[in-house]
Amino acid sequence: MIKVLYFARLKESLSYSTEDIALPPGVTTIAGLMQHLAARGDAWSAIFTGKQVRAAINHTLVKNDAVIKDGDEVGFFPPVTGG
Amino acid sequence: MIKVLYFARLKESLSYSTEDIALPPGVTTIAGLMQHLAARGDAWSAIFTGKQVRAAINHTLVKNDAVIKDGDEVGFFPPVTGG
Amino acid sequence: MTVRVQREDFNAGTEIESLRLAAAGVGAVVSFVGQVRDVNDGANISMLTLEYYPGMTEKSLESIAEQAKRRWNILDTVIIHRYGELLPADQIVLVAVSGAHRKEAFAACEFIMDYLKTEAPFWKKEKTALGEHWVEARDSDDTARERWIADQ
Amino acid sequence: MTVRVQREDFNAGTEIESLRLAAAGVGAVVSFVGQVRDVNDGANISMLTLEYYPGMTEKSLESIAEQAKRRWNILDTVIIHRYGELLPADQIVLVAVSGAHRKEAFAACEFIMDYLKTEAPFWKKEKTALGEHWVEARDSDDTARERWIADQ
Repeated sequence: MIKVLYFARLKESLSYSTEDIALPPGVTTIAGLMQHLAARGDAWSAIFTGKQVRAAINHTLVKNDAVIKDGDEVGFFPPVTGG
Repeated sequence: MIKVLYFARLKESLSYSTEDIALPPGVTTIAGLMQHLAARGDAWSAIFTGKQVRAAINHTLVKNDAVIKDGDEVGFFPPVTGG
Repeated sequence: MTVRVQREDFNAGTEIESLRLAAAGVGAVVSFVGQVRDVNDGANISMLTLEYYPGMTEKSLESIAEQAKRRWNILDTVIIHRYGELLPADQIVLVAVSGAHRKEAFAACEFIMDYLKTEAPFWKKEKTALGEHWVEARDSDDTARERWIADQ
Repeated sequence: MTVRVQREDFNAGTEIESLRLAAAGVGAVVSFVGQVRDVNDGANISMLTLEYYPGMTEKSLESIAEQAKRRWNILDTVIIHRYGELLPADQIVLVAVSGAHRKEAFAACEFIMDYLKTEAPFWKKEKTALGEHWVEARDSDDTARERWIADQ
């Protein structure tokens, strides 16, 4: 299982912020997970094919080729706008 | 008459901070005034021939070729060290 | 090194004073306070909502402060960032840096702000007369950060 | 634009707060606080005496603030500098700058400090175990100021 968290615009589009899913067969990277989630259609498709989405694994910002392991916490969010 | 003010190290060397003097004949610039004052010998000589001295006319920092007029306030002091 | 992500307001003066007096040899404290502007990109702002990623945000701010500490000869840093609903003129963020000398404290404080703006997971939603919208990231913030990479 | 040369201490937090709330559109306040260090060039400092040139010093600080205002898009500035006898950890100087955006407020605040250090008529006398001596001007301060000329 992995935990997936959504923030800001993404959270609002989905109307929820977190889900626990089994790492789907063949999915090993952030790019793979994004493709898998986008295939759900509707809001998911819009999130992962539209504006830029950033990803973190276990609280560290990563690129899309970063490898996901079972037990990881994955966060998806838009470019940051704090400060 | 001009007013001459001394600050910091200069004031301490002379043991006074201000004097009113008639602009001496032939003295038209800061450099001229410095030469005139240095000719008094002792502490004056030490002040104007030793370490760097800065000058202001009427509260504006000037170079040594700046022209002095009757009624001016001239300040002499070391390089500044505030902040 | 202090990092706080909190809903409550903060007192910049208190934080500056504690940095000033905390370490022997402090000669300078440089600080930055960011607040909610009443106007952004031409629209009047009535409210700003700040969201963050608990756990990751604190870790990100700590990492930025550590990078600053490694890069410059500074003594200590304080970073406080608020979340939740804020009104115009409410404080958003404080970054304060103490050091023996001013030049390094200035550089470190600006570095922390530039990295915070582009790396720390915070997201702003603005409320205007037209409704609410998520603030878009600015290219100028990326440019500000890239300067430090070229500088190194 | 505020310039004060005073014997009394100041409260950095109060000054930052009043800059923050004074003008519509303030998004950032950058500030610098300088204090008496307990050690300078290897010697323990027991007291610092600051002398200034009444009239000229205020005029010089106002001119520096005006140059900053012409050069950057900032909203307001506060400069407070103390004189008289100060002890280690006593505050010496505050420079605070408000603006819509951080980059210009940072630059203006650092510019003001660099010019203050090299142009404003203040002189420091340090007291150590060996007695009192006038502090010598530093080449690094001239270098810091010259950077702004090359930058223009």
